Amino acid sequence: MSEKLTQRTAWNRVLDKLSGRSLWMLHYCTGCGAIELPPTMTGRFDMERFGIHPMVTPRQADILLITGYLSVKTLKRVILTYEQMQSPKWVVGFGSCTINGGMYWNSYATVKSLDQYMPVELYIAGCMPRPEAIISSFNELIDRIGRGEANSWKDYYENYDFYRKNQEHVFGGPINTRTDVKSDKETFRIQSAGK
Amino acid sequence: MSEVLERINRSFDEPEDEHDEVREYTLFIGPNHPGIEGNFALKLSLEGDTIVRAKTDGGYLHRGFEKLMEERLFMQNIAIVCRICVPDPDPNEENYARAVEAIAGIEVPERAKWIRVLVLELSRIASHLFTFGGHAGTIGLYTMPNWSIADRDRILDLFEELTGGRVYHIYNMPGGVRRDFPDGFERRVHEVMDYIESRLPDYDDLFFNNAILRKRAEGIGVLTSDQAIRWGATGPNLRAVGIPADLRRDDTYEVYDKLEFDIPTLTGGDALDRLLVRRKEIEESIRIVRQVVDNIPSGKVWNKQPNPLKWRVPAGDAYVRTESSKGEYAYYMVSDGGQRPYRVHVRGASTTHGVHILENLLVGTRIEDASQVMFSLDACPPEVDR
Amino acid sequence: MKKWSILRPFDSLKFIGQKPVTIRVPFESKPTAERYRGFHINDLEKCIGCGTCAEICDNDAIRMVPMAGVEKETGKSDKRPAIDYGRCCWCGLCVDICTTNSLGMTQEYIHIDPDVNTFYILPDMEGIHKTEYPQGYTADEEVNFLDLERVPMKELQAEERKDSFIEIVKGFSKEEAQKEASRCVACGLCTDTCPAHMNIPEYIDAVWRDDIEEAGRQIYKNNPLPDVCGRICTHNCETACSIGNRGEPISIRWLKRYAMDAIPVGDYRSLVDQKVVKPLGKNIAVVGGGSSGLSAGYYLALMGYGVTIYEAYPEAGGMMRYGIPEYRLPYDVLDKDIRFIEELGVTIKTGTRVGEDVSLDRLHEENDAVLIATGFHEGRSTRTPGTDHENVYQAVDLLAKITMGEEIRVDEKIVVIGGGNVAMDIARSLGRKQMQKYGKLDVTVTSLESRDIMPADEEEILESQEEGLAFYPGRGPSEVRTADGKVTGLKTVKCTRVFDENGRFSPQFDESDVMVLEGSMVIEAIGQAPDMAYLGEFSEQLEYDGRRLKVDEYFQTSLEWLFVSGDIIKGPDVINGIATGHQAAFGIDRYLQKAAQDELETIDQVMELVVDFEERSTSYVEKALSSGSCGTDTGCRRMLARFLERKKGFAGRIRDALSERNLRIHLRQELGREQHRYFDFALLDNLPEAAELPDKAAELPESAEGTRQKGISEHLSAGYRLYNDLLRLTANKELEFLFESLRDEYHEQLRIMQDLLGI
Amino acid sequence: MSTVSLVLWIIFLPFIAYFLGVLLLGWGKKYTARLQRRYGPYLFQVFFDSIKLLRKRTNISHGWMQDVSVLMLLGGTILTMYFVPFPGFHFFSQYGDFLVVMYLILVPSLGMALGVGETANPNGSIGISRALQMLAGYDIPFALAFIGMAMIHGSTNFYELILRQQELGIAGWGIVTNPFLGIAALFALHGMMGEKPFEVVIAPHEIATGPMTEMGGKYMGMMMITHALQVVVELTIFINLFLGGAENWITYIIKIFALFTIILSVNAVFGRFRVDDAVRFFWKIPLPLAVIGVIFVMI
Amino acid sequence: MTNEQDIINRIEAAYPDAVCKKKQERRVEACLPPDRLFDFAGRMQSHWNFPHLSAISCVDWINEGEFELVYHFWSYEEKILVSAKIRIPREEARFISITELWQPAKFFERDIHEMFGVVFEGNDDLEKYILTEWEGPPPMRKDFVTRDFANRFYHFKEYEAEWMGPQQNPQAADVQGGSNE
Repeated sequence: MSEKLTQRTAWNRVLDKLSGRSLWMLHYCTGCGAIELPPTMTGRFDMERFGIHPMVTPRQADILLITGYLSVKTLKRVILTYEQMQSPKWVVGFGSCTINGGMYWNSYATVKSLDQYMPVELYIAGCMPRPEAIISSFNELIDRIGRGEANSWKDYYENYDFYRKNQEHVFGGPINTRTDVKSDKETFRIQSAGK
Repeated sequence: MSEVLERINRSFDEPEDEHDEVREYTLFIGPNHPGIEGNFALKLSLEGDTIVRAKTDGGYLHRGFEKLMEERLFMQNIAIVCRICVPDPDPNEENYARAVEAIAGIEVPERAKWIRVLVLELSRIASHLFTFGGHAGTIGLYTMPNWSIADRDRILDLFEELTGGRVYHIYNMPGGVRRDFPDGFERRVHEVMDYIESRLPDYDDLFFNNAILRKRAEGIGVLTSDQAIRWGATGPNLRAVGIPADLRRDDTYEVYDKLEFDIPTLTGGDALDRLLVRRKEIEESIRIVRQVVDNIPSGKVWNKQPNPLKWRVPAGDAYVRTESSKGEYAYYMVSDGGQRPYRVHVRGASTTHGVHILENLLVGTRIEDASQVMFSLDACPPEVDR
Repeated sequence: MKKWSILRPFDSLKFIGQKPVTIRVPFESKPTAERYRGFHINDLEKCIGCGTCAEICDNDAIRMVPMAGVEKETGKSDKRPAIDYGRCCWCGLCVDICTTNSLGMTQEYIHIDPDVNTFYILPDMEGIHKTEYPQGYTADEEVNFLDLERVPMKELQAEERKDSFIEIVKGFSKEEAQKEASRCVACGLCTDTCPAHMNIPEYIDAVWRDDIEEAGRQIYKNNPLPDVCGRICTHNCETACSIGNRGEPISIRWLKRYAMDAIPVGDYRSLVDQKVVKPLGKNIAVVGGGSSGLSAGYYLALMGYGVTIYEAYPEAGGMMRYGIPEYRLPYDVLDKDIRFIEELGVTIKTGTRVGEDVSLDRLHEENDAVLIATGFHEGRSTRTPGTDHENVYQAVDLLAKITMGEEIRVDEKIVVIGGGNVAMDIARSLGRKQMQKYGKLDVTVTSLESRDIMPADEEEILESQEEGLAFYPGRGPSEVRTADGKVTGLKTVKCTRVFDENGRFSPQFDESDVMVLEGSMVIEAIGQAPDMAYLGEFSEQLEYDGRRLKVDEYFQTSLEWLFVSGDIIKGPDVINGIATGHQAAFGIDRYLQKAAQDELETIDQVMELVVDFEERSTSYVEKALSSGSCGTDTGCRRMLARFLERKKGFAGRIRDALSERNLRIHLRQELGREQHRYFDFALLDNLPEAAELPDKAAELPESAEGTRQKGISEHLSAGYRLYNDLLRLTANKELEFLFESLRDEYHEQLRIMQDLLGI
Repeated sequence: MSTVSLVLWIIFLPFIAYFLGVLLLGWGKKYTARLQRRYGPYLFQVFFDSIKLLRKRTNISHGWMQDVSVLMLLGGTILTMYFVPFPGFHFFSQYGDFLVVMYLILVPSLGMALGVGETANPNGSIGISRALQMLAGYDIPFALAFIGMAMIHGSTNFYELILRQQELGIAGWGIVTNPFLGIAALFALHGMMGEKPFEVVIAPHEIATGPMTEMGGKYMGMMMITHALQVVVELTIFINLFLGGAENWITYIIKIFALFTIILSVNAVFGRFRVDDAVRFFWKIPLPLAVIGVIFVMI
Repeated sequence: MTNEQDIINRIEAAYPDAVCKKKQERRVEACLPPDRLFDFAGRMQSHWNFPHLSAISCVDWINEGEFELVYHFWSYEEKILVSAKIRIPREEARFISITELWQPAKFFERDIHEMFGVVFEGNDDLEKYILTEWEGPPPMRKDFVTRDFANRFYHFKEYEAEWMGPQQNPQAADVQGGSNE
């Protein structure tokens, strides 16, 4: 990991910094944490100050916010959406529910650990996290991108079988997402994050 | 994001649409779509730009609350009920607390009742401001959400101060409320109310009197008074067709019978009138909040209840209803005399608005107004999904 | 509202020049509310690890974890709450219910990390990031989830009671008991503190549920003298009670008393689930019929040994009968307990003094093991000049005589030396005698210890004062004054200290401060000593540890057939007697059976046993159904059919649950807990037998229909007990839930069965 | 104009225009944010966005047509730009009149339509059909404004138009000499730029950004660049026609920012029309205005 | 305005087999035999001026082997809520739909069908709505234990926090991979 860091050229470093200044988040309210997104986006906290802007289609988005619990039904849509996003892409888990099930730990309808289904870049503590915490998490993400450390997305290409197995376990059968992750890995020559 | 959904639905849900040969085509709106309130989806059959059939698709936010509540102690449930409706959580807490009180015959201190009214009304204002933002967003007026949601935050600040939580207050509980006012809280409530009131003319200028809104919202999603009753509309949606029904009056609870307020009605029944009814309700809520803060009696805020770990509620059942910002919010609770509720049925205000009424109103409207209709009904998916 | 217009929206342009409302996080911030519910902090010093927070947590976010550097002590466990921020919902219920107010919340709320492990924390006062944040949500006095006030106990007033030996405490009514029981948070700290490790939370819970039978069952698990303990136990548990940190502790003793009083004597047998299962043909002699001897006898009898208790006094009960006055412990209550023990097959030979009537040597020869459980019956003398006078008495002697109904001398003025419970007992007893004889009361109590360190129970002292006894604490006796051969009083001097710096007994007196307490009778009640003359020649073969006999953890002496328990080992009090008796019984069994009672250490064993039981049970029920065990009873058959349907998944559920890693870890930790040394694993051992019992019954002829149905009900009750025990064993919510549901299933069928049988 | 400077202009004009476009859009975001009582993003936000989009590692393509369409977008816009006079650069505009511009300006839209057609997303298709409807709305008033201006000055050549206007100072500006045409064209410009209330093509709440729905990564990056250029081109055309062109870069920048701010102000306080309302609006107000303007000229 | 007792009298007069009582202010409960419900509902709507169907609740009384359906009717004028309760057997539960009378009942019945498995005859839309990805039993039935299901089906975190040290995480080798499946 650290070797890879040192391999970044100065040019790449600059570009990484610049890229970090523009993050588009997918405007997908997967759970109740989404209620704190409007205040974060709008006048009171104004996350656009950091170049973060909601985007409506996954093709254009860089960040996928999992705003809390994920019901199985939503998870299916989230996976499709995630696979449609263009790499590099980052998943931010909001609050307790994404970590260990949160208050829905005994619910039959929600999945408990987000990182079983897709690589997560950051988690934010809270139920739900306040706008201040959300903005801090974005700043943290921007820093990590600037430092070239935000590479969790590569994990999806690398350990695709693991994620797919867990996904299929939850759905009770194979799913067809129409995104060929494995060939994408070849086509775009995505190397492992070194994990 | 329609393509996503299209794929999903092709691959999982149903075979190809059988109406291909006619001039209809299907468009999926949501669940990932800014024009949808929350995580919810619409399957629309379109002819040109006009919707000929609409199906809602919910369940994305299903957590099985009713089941979870059956497995938790009576007191533990106060922490989870508020999650059922995210923008307007307090009616849930109110309903839950009142249902337990009704079954167990618990008395609530007078002061707590007043505080509950305060919380409910503040929550109503916050929720309406949120809806204004959403509605303005659907017609592309992004300045309005920036204003109204930032102003809503002032109310959340009040909540934070009173309850310790911004969005989820976990404040109402059987027997009263959890904490008394902090010092100087009354003054700050007045300040915030003054502020919100001073902002209303600005909203009028920008939004409610905006020519584009009038142009777009008038005549959209018209609900006649007959339909409204037949389809089970409640709350502001019912008042927008001219029926002055309000549970705060009709099925009065807490201390609403001691407060002065009007029930604003309009007669158009279209998206605009639904919006304007909410706009007027804010004024009434501000009036109520001021009365509460000025007249609140002193005293304790919670009547002691047994140790929550060893608390049985006698067998019985109760149907309690609260006028939430979205309409009639009801809980049907059954206790079998155990430590946990035997059954809680949550009747969210949006179960009628968000499914049946929405499906019917969408027919005949055009694709660009679909999300406006949804926002004007203020349908809140988590209430439907639970 | 104004009319709409095209131009109106342009009014909004005025905001361009205004300062935005944005709070520029992270460059500026809005102060958080004072009662904001942020991350938890926990004062680890104040925290007692009661686990109430984990109980109330609706998300299972709080787990009690053993913490390095924290030792178990009275009223404190070695565990502290760890919080999983992958579960927590920041509701603050844990703060509101905290029994010590140690748990709080700060105003800190930002924690962002890619590593999930940082979301599992053990909160301390420094906060999650070791940075200073103001305190947020804290417990509130007004809104307090805990019930801090006791339900008052009804007692006889001083005037009514001081002339009679009628029991003072009246006991709880059902409503009172349930209300008192509902205060309990089931933390289990009391169990750890109780010498007998009684299942206190369990029986309190049963009292609260109004399931008196279950309460009795739980109580009898670790205490064969519950009626006695319900009255005169020293209740260490109440000292440890976590509610006591902020309010008054639960009246555990009175609740026990309530539960036992509510059960009719005849029902004891049906309550106690530990039945005599395997007569072993081995005999054990117990010397001494006090609490310890009876306790040991009880457990040994349950294990299938023949037990004979040798009691020197005319009736069994030891100090409980001959030391404690009737107004505290009525004799019929004691008899109730003893009779039940006798019912179980324990022989009590009263009036047989070992060493005189029968020698220890002979006991050794006739029995496989001998337990000596003699108590402290010799009163100690103060050795003050004049104590050899005939009107100077030993308290224990007088108390015994009162019990035996012998006539004793009662003077008009009496002085009692001593500040312990025995002194109170004799003083109050004599006071009552005086009232009966003279109609007035004049007893003076003097003790070396000053009022604040008097060893007697606080309530005893208060009650004595109410009854009109005069107290002169902090004085040492220096001479018994006599005139004309009659005692006239006791000369006392002021005692300046009782213990030295090391806590050793070393009184010092101020000889100048003299006071003569008048009285024609002086009672010494400063302590008792054992009389172990019966040891005879064995006393030389035994090894000693100071004054006491040297024993191992099972109370085995250096003579391997000889065990010791009771006051002479630990105490002296009743509950220690019971506990040591139980433990000694355990030791005797171990000695005689060697590895028979091996502790089940691994979870797999438990799992195997349970699953095995389930499988046998299922096949049994199937068989019972097909072989017509129910005979012509359709109700029975329907019950069995339904039960069979329901229990199909049981084995699988158990297996699934126990293959969950989390749950395994939980159960493993629970099994390792010390108190489970007392857990009766014999039950698990006997499960297979229990499963077969009804089989045997099914072979009985057609006419014995009732018997065969009894077999089924026996089987069901075995299942019920199994899960009940497992339920008790675990402190994990999920497992509890599982075991509880299975237990309830058996219980319900059992009820139906019993209804059918008309039990 | 020397060959060297011509080559330099040709090379650097797109960069200059891009820089200007980024600034304009950044200013737009800041300005709107202020109105919304917040601070808004970095001034160079659009630049960062482009960088990020172009650095995307994966790129989902729906076929070669999508690639071509993006090139058509960018190429068409740059080509249009060469035919629009900028201060100090009017080489091509001396030869090609604004009929060429009118033609070229359709190329990007066409490219867009082709590319979106390839992605087969219904939202995209709806967006494109809306774009074409909008075209029918604003193009006629705009063309009429063109024609009217040409009639006034007797030339269809941009450069000459500018020179004519500049001769008379402010009094010679198209918007002063023929306010009907000027206002009609301003509306048309508003529609052309797709700002609210004429935002129907993108309309995130209705059709999820329409044509851009399936455009991600590098495609989106190219579109961002194109958008920045288009803003400059469209505003410059209007300045040239009605605001006396640009004498030098200073007045040009003042004019372009002022013009853009007017458009932004409207954008910020209005929602969007429905597509039919928008077209109807164009036919109700700008079109009659333009016709009156032309008639006025003819008289 | 009528009071609760009037309503009760009215119901009891029309339905002698109904058991009515006033629960609290503005709440009346009427226990009916199942076959009278449709008739009752119709009368509530058309004759007695109860135009609003507030909700239909279902309660699973597993020990009695019955489902209880509770229909809540509200009158805007009387300002009284009548809860009509009927019980149907739990096995293969079927009941008649009231969608003919009340359109909002469509969703309530659909929901009950989904959550409890009660079939409503006459409701043409009993498709799954919420639980489209769910294949298990109707989850609101009492014999479905969500905690057990979640424990078995989903993956939970096993933390290895720094402060835990080795002793609190002892069984790493013991039960490897036990919970992943």
